[in-house]
Amino acid sequence: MILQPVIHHWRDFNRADRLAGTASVTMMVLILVALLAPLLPLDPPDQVAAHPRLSEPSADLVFGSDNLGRNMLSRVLQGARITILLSAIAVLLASVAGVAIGLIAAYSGKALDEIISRFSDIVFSFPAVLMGLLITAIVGPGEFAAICAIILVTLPPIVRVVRAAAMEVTGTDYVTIAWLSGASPARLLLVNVLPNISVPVVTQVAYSISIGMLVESALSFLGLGPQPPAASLGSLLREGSVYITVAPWLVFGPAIFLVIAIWSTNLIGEGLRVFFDPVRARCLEE
Amino acid sequence: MSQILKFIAFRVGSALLTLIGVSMFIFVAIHMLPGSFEDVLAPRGPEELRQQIADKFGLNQPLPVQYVKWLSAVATGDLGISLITQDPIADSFATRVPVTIELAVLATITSALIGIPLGLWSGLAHRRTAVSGIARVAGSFIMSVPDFVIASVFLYVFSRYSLGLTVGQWVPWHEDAIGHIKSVILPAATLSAVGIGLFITTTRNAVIGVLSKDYIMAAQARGEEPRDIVRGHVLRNISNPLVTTLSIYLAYLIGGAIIVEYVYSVPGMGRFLVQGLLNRDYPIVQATVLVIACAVVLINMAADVAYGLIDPRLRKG
Amino acid sequence: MRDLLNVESLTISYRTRDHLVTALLEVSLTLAQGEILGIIGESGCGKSTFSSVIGKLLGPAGVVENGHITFGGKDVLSFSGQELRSYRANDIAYVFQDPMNTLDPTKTIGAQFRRLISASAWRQKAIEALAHVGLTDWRRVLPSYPHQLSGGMAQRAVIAMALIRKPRLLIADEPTAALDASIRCSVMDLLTAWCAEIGSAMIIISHDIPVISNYCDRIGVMYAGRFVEIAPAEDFIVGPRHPYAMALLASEPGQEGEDAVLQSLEGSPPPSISRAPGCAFADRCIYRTAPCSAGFPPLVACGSSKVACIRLGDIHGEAAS
Amino acid sequence: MTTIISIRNASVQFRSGPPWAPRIVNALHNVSIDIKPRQIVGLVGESGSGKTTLGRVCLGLQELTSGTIEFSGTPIAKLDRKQLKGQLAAVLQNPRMSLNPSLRVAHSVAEPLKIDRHLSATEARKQVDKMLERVGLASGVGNRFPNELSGGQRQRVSIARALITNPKFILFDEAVSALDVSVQAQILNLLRELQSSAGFAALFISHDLAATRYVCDRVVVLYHGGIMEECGRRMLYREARHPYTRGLQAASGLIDAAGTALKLDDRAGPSSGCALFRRCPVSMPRCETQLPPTRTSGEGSVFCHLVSDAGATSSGDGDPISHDARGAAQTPFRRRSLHMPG
Repeated sequence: MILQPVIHHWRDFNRADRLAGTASVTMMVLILVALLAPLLPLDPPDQVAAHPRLSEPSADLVFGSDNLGRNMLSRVLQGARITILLSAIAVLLASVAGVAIGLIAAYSGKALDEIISRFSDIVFSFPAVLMGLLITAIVGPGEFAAICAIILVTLPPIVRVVRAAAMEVTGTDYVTIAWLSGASPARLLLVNVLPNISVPVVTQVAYSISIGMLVESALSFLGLGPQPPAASLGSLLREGSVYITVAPWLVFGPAIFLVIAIWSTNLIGEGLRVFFDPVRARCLEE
Repeated sequence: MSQILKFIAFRVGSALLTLIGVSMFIFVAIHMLPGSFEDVLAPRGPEELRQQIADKFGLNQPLPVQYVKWLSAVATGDLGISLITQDPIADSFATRVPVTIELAVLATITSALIGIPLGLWSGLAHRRTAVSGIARVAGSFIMSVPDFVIASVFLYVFSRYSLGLTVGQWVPWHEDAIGHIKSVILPAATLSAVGIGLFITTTRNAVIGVLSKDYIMAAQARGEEPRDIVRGHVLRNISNPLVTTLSIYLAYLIGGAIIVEYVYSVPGMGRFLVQGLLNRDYPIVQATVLVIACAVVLINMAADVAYGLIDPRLRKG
Repeated sequence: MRDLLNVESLTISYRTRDHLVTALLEVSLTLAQGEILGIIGESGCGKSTFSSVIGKLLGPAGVVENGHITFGGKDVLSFSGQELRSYRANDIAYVFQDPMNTLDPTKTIGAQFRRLISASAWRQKAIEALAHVGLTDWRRVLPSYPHQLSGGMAQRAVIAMALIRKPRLLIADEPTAALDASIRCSVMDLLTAWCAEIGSAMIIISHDIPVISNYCDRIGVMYAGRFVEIAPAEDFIVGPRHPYAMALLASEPGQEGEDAVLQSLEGSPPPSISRAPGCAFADRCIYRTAPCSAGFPPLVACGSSKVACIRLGDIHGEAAS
Repeated sequence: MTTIISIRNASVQFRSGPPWAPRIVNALHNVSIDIKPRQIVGLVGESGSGKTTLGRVCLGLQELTSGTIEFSGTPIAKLDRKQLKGQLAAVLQNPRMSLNPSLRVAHSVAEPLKIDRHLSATEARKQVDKMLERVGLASGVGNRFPNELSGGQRQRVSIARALITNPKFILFDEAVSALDVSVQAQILNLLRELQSSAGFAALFISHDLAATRYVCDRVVVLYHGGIMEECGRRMLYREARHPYTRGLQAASGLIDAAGTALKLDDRAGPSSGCALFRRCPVSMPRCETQLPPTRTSGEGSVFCHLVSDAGATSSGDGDPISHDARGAAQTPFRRRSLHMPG
């Protein structure tokens, strides 16, 4: 019953862009499977010698087994859980911070706005992986470094989007009128501005999650993400690449999962953008 | 004319300000790194030795003084010396920067030449759902595959079935020209793949955006040929989003090609940085990050200037 | 006079995500050579759809469900490719509402003129055309980008571009809406004078009743996708016949006396056009009777006008006969 | 009688352009206006005339470069916004952007009430419902979102929100221009009706002279930041005295355009002298160099050399230029000759 409106909105969304609709369902399934993996009838991801070493994929062993005979499917699901959770937590933190900073930049006077914009320009000047490397160098490899890196990489674009959208909304008549009737800054921002910038923010957050997964897996691939025995999708790819010529499934299993997750998130982001802001383009050939 | 010059001067000044901020950011970050220079060079050395090292690198001076000294040294081209090898870092850059630039240029040309026409074609044919849909799916798919996954696939395919390309080894140009080409193709192709996805998607979206504008309808209403409309109105007006994409992609290539250089053992800037980090060779990290970040700031500045040249409405401060 | 344009029972809809939205319903109209037709109506009544279908410019979502358009004896809706382009280039021309959006922002006015005239003498011709619309300062206008001109100057440049190829029909969709009131008349004067000089017919679409009534030979009133009245301008401004046209004129401020109250028309125009039988205006009409909702009222001749109202005789008494 | 809003010699300058070449634009130049209780003053001008700036000045949204503005006898600059709340309200141009799209209508209307007086939810809702009914909206409208309403309904909601705290002064900035003609008349009539019952003072800004004269007691005509003419509404039902006002009257079809239409000239006005000089159909050489003096009579003030000259010789009823044109019959939307000479 609670799902009724959700399904209703999803139908509209799916009708507008079937690809994005499918992607959202796929992503839902991936998240559920990854989160519920411990409840599924699978070998534990850390059970060594559960199967012969480096077995090829088969009907029982969909992604094969690794060099220690662990079930790759269990490991991929565990890795996916880490990757998805880490980027979700980081992007959540980045969104909260980004919305707050962006709103302050848009609402405050010129000086503070200039400082915030300049600062996000500076942070934005560091390519994502480079920023990740710097962070891991400072705080040491691990989950915390991955989260910090994702936050620093995704924060500047969120701040920019929030600032631009909030500037536009603060210029509207209803904000002027609310100001005129004596509303406090908090009331102005929370009641009149925030609800009306949600569309660009949600779209940007969707993209940020895909960037987050990308950054996390890249760091793990370099061995700077979560440390063994924990293994995210990137770490699995790193381990697998050693055996790439003899057991390519060690790479392909996590790679397929990772690519589908990132792709779905990107499609959802694009779908949201087009859904809320459809353009009617003309056709040149008639 | 003078308006354009002033606009460019304004952009350059603004970039310089950002550069100063970037250098401070790096300086502070490096000083936050765990383990001091003394710990790296003489972990259990006697106190005098540690003192000597501190004096040599000026570590006893207040931070602002150190910062100014570092910056003025950088300004004269002195990037410091490696802690481990004691070689001037500038000398290592002389061999490594050209490698990264070569890859960046190759990848940019390939991906732009493939991605932009495909995106243009798919955007213009947006009503023919099959063509357009395939291009859209392909673009977003390629864009979503991380570079190290592409690299792994290439590694697997090209080492398993020896297809004549060198895998995981870099052959410098002056040693063996043909061998160089063979070793350059895979890293360049990996980097291009990312760019192709990016260019297809942004070009397609930009074209669809421009086609919804009234001036396109006005051009149609004047009976202009579709070819002329594309050449005269569409290309110019999609240039700005393309410049944005190009600048993001170049920034990725200059600084973010780290993983591709790592996977294919390419002796470029990215690998240099990773090695420096693993060895805790902080002067190398500091210099590499500075050079990369400066390059990115300059790329963004060039993009800002290009926006103004393309769209006269943006020629303001 | 020979007919230039002939529109016959035209029905047009737009495709949306899940259904068709009607924009024009069984619209018929003829336009003589050199005639100036004004079309008034409120937003959503279909007047912009009507203007764009004449150039076959409906866009990908537009669907012609029924009807014909003939221009100079040729079937416009069957045009395609080169034939369509040469019709648009040589026979008709458009002036749209907002000059800033219809000019390419990245090209100077001179460059945009140059795309229209291939001849080497383009500059001379452009200067002449600009002079025609009162833009004598071509040294400033030609090298300017659209955003460097005022709205009035940009719209006059657009008019010059539209008329430079001497079209046989000019379609002006809200040509004065983006202009200041004090230059509206001057711009319309220039536009109509130039059209008269080259013998071009004109369709002016506007919600600005003073503009329409000043410059048109004939006036068509649209409501909910149809013409409800088409009348010679002289007759129309003195006494419109259709209840909607009467109410529209009465609610326009400007003609009321010093202490009079404006006759306001209750309700608002229908948000979407319904194909249900009956007069679309019936629910706002003070003359409504039961038969009004029975069938579509056809456009019938009433003096020199054509009016779509079954109660015409009762409303205007013997004047209708 | 005290004035609600009194503006004296107000000037506003804007700096624009890039930082290396600032351009100074005079948005308002030496403007004085009084708005008395229960009076609606119209402000007519075209884009760039400074009318929106003047509106923002009245609401305290724009600071003056020089001059003073007083609200009920106190300079606005010295008033705390907290003290003013509930006394000032505004109905602004675009009905689409004047209501918060994420709030239900009743919520939007109640917002000033909640801030101003701390009423209970039910009490506030009761007042809101009463007010919505008063502006002619059905009771169910309060529970809807703005995007479910038509343009006219949205503007009624805006008016309800402005009236809910029973303010002394309301600004209407192009409040009817985005509406369809038939709906515009409804809103204009509603405005007149509400004004006579609620008794607020108002500034009605519009580019449409015909609509303005219909609802206003007095009308101020602005051109390029300066006042051209200020007169009672009666004057606008005849031929006004200032050439610019008459040009606007002609453009709205209120009077015959022959000899009154403004000229088309894209050059800027002279640096000293009358801003209208290049566009004025009756300009004299003197207009280029000398600022016209103020000529005030019972009918209001006019800033024009011609009127002031005529007034000096025959200080009669002060309508010296158009005496021959005034006799013409008032036919609605008179037609003019289609083709220009030459």
